[in-house]
Amino acid sequence: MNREVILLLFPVMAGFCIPFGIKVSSKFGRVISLTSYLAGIIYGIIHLPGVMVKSRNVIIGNWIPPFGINLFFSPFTLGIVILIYGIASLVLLFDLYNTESRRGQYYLLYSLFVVSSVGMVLTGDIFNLFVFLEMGVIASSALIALGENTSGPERSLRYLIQAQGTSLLMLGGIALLYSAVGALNMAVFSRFEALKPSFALLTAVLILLPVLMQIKLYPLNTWAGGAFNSALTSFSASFCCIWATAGGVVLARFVLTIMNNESAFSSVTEKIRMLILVLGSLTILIGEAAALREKKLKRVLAFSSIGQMGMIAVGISAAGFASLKGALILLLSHAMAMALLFFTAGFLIRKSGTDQWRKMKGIGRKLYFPGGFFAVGAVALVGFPMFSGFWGKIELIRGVMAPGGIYIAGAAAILIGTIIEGVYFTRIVLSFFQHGGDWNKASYNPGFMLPSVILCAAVILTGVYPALIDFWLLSSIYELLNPKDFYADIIL
Amino acid sequence: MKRNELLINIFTIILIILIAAIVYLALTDSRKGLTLFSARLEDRVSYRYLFKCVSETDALKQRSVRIGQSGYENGAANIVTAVIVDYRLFDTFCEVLILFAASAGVTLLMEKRKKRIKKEAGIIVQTAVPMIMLFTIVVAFYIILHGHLSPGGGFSGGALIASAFILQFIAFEKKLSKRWFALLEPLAGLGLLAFGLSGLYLRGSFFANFLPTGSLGATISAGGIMIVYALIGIKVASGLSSISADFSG
Amino acid sequence: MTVWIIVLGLIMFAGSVVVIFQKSIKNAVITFGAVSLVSALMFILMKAYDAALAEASIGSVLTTAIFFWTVRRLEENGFNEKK
Amino acid sequence: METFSFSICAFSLILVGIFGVLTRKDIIRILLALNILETGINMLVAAVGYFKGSSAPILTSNITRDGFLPFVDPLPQALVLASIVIGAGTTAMALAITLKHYRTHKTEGKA
Repeated sequence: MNREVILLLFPVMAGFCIPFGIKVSSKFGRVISLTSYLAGIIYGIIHLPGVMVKSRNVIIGNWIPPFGINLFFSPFTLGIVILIYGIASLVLLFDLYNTESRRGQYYLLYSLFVVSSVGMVLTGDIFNLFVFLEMGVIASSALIALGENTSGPERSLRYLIQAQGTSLLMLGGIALLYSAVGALNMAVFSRFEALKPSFALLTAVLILLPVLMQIKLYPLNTWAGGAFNSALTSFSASFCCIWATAGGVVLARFVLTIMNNESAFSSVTEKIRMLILVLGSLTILIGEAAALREKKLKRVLAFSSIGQMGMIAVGISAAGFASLKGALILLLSHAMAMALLFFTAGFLIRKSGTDQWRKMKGIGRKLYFPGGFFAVGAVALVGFPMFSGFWGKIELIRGVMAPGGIYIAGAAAILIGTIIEGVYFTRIVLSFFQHGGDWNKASYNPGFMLPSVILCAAVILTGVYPALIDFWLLSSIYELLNPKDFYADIIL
Repeated sequence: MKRNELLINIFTIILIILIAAIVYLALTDSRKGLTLFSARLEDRVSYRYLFKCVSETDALKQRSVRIGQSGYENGAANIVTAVIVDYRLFDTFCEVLILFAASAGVTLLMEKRKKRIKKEAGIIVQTAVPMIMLFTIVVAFYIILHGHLSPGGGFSGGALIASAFILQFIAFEKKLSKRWFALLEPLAGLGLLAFGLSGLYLRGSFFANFLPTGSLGATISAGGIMIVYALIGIKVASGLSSISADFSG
Repeated sequence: MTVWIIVLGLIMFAGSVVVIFQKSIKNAVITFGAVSLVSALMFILMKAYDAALAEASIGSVLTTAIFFWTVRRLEENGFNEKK
Repeated sequence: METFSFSICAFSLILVGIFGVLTRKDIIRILLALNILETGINMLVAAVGYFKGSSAPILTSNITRDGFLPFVDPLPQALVLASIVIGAGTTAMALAITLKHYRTHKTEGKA
C-alpha cells in the first residue's frame, strides 16, 4: 500500500550495512552503495508509469497527513529522484576507477547525502525538510573537508557555519509559522486562510533562507567557489548536481505550490516572487562575471553553476508555463552537463597536474576524449542549438519576458549571462584545442569513459529530440501550476 | 586593525538593532490576518495528539481519555514521547541518521592525538568513577524504559550513558574499545529499520505500530514505543560515546 | 513566575555576552555550559521536561565536553589563545 | 505575559548569537555563538507551545473535552528535542573539521 517509501530506504540500508561489510572486504562500501542506487533507479522507473497517471501520497506510520509525516510521489518528484539516483551511481562509477580506495565511512556519508537529497525532494512536511537539510549539510561538510588540497577544512567550515546559521533561522521561521497555522504539513499551508502580510513575509524569508543558500543565490553564495574547488572531484560533481537540483526542486515547491495565491502566504506571493527574481538576476550577473575572471578550472565551473541556478530561480519566479518549462529543462541539463564537466575537469586536472585552465593549453589535441566531452558539456550548458540547454534557454527567455514589467530585466540578465557564459566557455575550449604544450597520450579507464559517454548521450539526446521528456515536463508543470488539484487535494 | 574591528562591531550592532526592529514591527502589525499565536491549542494538530484520535475521521467522537483504559491508537501517557516516537517517528529516524553521519564523519576526520599529556586521575576518583558510572547507567536505563510514562527517553538516556563513558574516559587511560560502539550503532539502526519494515508489511505503512498498545499508564504498554526508544537509546549512546572517544584521544 | 523568567533570561543574556567577549577560550566554553544549563531551567519553567532533560544531558554536558577536548587538543598542537 | 518574556529572552539570545557569528574571528568562538543562537531558537520554539497556567503534557489523570485543557503544546517540545540532537551532531562535526584545519595550518589562529 505505502511501499513506495522503500525508494528512500535503499541507501539507508546500504549505509547501515557498510560498517559490517568493511570488516569483510574493503570494496564492500562502494559496491553496496552502487547497488542501492541502481536499485533506487529501477524501483523508481517501475513506479513511474503509475505515478504519471495519478500522484500518490505515501503516509508513514499510518497517520493521516496533517498529523503525521507524508512523502509526496508525483511525476515531478519521482523524475527528479530518478535523476538524483542516476547521477549518484555515475559518480560512484567514476569513483570506482579514478581514486584510491577510501574508508568505509566515506561511502556511508555519501549514502546519507543521497538520502537527504532524495528526502528533501519527496517530503511533504516542513520540519522533516529541515531535518533532511541538516543531514545533507553534515554529510556534505564532512565530505568537503576530505578535499584534495589543504584548504578543504576551511572551506567546509565556511559552508557549515553559513548553512547551520541559515537552517537555524529556518527553524525559527517554522516555529513562528506553526504558532499561526497550527500544523507543519506543507499541504496545509498551501490552502489556509491568509497570514498577516508582514508576518507572512517574515516567515517566508526565514524559511526560504537556507534554500536560497543551498542553491547558491547571491548574498549567500560566498562559500560556493572555494568549496567546489577544494572538494574531491567526484564529490564536487555530486554536490553541484544532486544537492543543487534538490534545492531547486524545494524552491519550486515553496514558491509555486506552498506560497501561491490561495495559500497562507497569499498576501505576499508577488513580493516573494519579486525578491527571488531580483536575487536570481543579481546571481546570474555576479556568478557569470566571476567565472569570466577566474583562472582555476573547477572554480570556473562552480561560478558557472551559480549563474545557472540564478537562471533557474528567475524562471521559477516568473511562474508561467513557458518559464517553468525552461527552468525545468535547465535544471535537468544543468545536472547532466555539470556532472560531465566536473568529471572531465577532474580527469584533466589529474593528468595535467595543474588546476588552471590557461596552463592546459593544447591538452585536447592529445586527449581527444576529455577535450571533446568538455566541449560537449560546455556547449550544452551554454545552450547551443541541438543541445539540451538550447530549448531550456529559449523557453526560459520567452517565458520570463511574458509577464512584462520588471521581468524584462530578468530576461535581459539571462541573455547577458548566456553571452558571458558563451565567451568564457569558448575561450576555455579553444585554448584546449590550440597548438602548443606537449602532453602525453593517456589511457582511459572505463570508470571515466562510461559515465561520461552516458552523460554525453543524455545531453545530446534531450537536445536533438526534446519530445523525449515532454510528457514528464508537462505533467510536472501542471502539478506545479495547479497546486490545489495536484498537491493539496491529494494529500489532505 | 583594532579600529577596524571596532567599526565592524558597531556596524553589526546597528544591523542587529535593525533586524530586531523589523521583527518587532512584523510581529506587532495591526493589519488583518493570522499572526503569532493566532492558533490556539484547539486549532493545532496537537489537540488530536492529546485526545489520541488522529486516525479517527470524526474528531469529536472520542470525548475523553482515561488512565488505565486500553484500546487507544497510541498508548503513551507522555504525549511528547507519543509525538516523537509514534506520530512523528520518521523525523526521529532521520535525527538518528544525523547522529550516525556525525559520528562517521568525526571518525573519518579525526586522528589520534600525537603528543599525549599522560595524566592519570587520583585514587579517589578512580574508585568513585565506577560506582558513579553504574549509578548513572541504571538511571539512564530507567529513563529510557519509562520514556512513555515520564519525561525522558532514548535521547536523554542515551546521552546519560554516553556521559558515563565520558567519566570513564576522563578517569582512566585504558578505554572501552571504540570498535564496539562502531558496530553497535549500525546494529541499532538496522533494528529500527527492521521495526519500520515490519510495520510496513504487517500494517501497511512504514513505522506503523504493530504491537498492542496496552492500557494507558501501565509500565508495559504503548506497543512499539518501548522497543523503539530502547533502540534509539542504544544508538544515541553508542554514537555519542564514539564521538567522545574520538575527541578525547 | 515572570520574575523568575526575567532573572534567568538576564543571566542567560549576560552569560552569552560573556561567551562572545571573553578573552580566554576555556572560560568562554565553561560559561557556555552554564548558559546551556540555565536554558534547561528555562525549559523546565516552560513545562518542557523532555527538552530540559535532553538539553541538560546533551546540550550542556556533551557539547561542553567536546568543546573542551577540542581546545585541549588545539593547545597540544601549539595553538596560542593570545593571538 | 509569560510567553512574551520567554520570547524576549529567546530573541535576545538569537540576536547575541547572530552578532557573535558575524563579528568573531576565531572559529571556536563562532561555533560557541552558533550554539547560543541554537539555544535561543530552541527557546523560541518551546515558547511557541507555552500556554499560561498549563502543565506538562503528561497524562496523569483523566481528561475530557469540555472546558479548559491544562496542557502545553507537546509538538514544539518534540521539535526542540530534535533540534538539540541535531545541534550536537553539527557541533561535533564542525569541531572535528576545525581540528583537521588546525592540523594543516598550525600557526593560523583564525578561519
